[in-house]
Amino acid sequence: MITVQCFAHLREQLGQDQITVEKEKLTVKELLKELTDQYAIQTDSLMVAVNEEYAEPEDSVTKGDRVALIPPVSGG
Amino acid sequence: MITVQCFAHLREQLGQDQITVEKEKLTVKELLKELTDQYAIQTDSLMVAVNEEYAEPEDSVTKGDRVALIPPVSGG
Amino acid sequence: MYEVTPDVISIEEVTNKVVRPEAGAIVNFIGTVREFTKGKRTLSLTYEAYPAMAKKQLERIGNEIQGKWPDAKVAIAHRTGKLAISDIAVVIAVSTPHRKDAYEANEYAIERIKQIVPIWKKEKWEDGEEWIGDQLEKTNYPDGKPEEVKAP
Amino acid sequence: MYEVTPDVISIEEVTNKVVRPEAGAIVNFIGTVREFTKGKRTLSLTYEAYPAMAKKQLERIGNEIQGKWPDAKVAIAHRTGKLAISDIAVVIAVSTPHRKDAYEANEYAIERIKQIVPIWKKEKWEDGEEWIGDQLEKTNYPDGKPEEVKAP
Repeated sequence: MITVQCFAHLREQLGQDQITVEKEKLTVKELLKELTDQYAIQTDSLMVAVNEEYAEPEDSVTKGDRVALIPPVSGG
Repeated sequence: MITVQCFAHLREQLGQDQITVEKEKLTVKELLKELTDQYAIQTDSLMVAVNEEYAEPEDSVTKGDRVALIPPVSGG
Repeated sequence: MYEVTPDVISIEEVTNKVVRPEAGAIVNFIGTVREFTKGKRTLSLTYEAYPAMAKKQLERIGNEIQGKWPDAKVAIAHRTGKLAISDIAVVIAVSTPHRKDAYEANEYAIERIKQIVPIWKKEKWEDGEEWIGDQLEKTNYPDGKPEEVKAP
Repeated sequence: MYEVTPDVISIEEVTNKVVRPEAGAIVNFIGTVREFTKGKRTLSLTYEAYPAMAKKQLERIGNEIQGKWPDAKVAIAHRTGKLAISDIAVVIAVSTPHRKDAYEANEYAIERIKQIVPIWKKEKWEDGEEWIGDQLEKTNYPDGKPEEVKAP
């Protein structure tokens, strides 16, 4: 199982600050597809962070990684 | 008599923080000439302030004005 | 040198981190909560962060600056939680031997913060509240998600 | 808003003068005493001012900024007397609704201070001391007067 942290509007929309995918290993791209199917969220403008770094679509995500969905940021 | 304030290297060179010219009224240009003659100071790079504003060579200086010699500044 | 904190930020404290004998110039950027944006009145802002990653991304910005302005020293603090009008959201301090670099590096830091640091703000107005959606502060998410999102 | 003072300058105090609901950005410039300039070690600096005129010229700079950046609010404090390494000589705070203007107006202020404000610094090194002679910090007066001066 992979746990994915959610923030800001996504957290509010989902009503929870983390969601899960029943996989051991997959690519970022596959992860986003899974999340879209499972949680009906729109992922086009989301970045994925793996272990606190931005990840590319072909990067792999493994159980135990710290994974998060990063909406467009608005700090500063 | 017109009193002229001096600062920085000029003050140290003259050994005093003000000097005087025995005139009632003259132009800035004439004032500088007087000071050169009387105090052996070199005035080429000096500005003259009259009542705390930079003055032009043809501006007039009258007894009672607050007059100062302003070397190139180096604050900041 | 890099902090994401729910506590009030002290300008002096962040600035003191970059004071050093080699520096003659320090430039601070202080982001405060503005009351009016395009005529609309803001009541308060709430900043939410992904703290561990936000700190890491601030460090990355520091490293980028070190690469571009090797003589610069940088400290950044970003606040989270609910802020009132004029409260300080972010302080960036950059010291350099000469001032030009301090201005440039500082401006670079705030631009990059708005691009890559995972912190989000929710604006509260008299008639509602919204998460602000992009780093250029141009897009709102009226229904909680980016406008430009299409079904995948 | 404009101060020439022998007392220690508080960054917070100068900054607080420009905090206001319309502002989202504050940029500070803080000039500190640098230890090394072109390899030469400075022990201390002494700033001398013509205080009444210096204050007036700082106000003039504020007015110039108001003309160029109408939304800017400016506060400036410049210290006088003897300063040690890393002591603060000058603090300029500029607040604006948007940050670009704050950086620009702030940089304009320090440039103008170095041009028109009657404040002079004397640098003390291990092997002597000199009044610094022009606003670009390029000319010393080795014998107490500008090099370029000719007999009138």
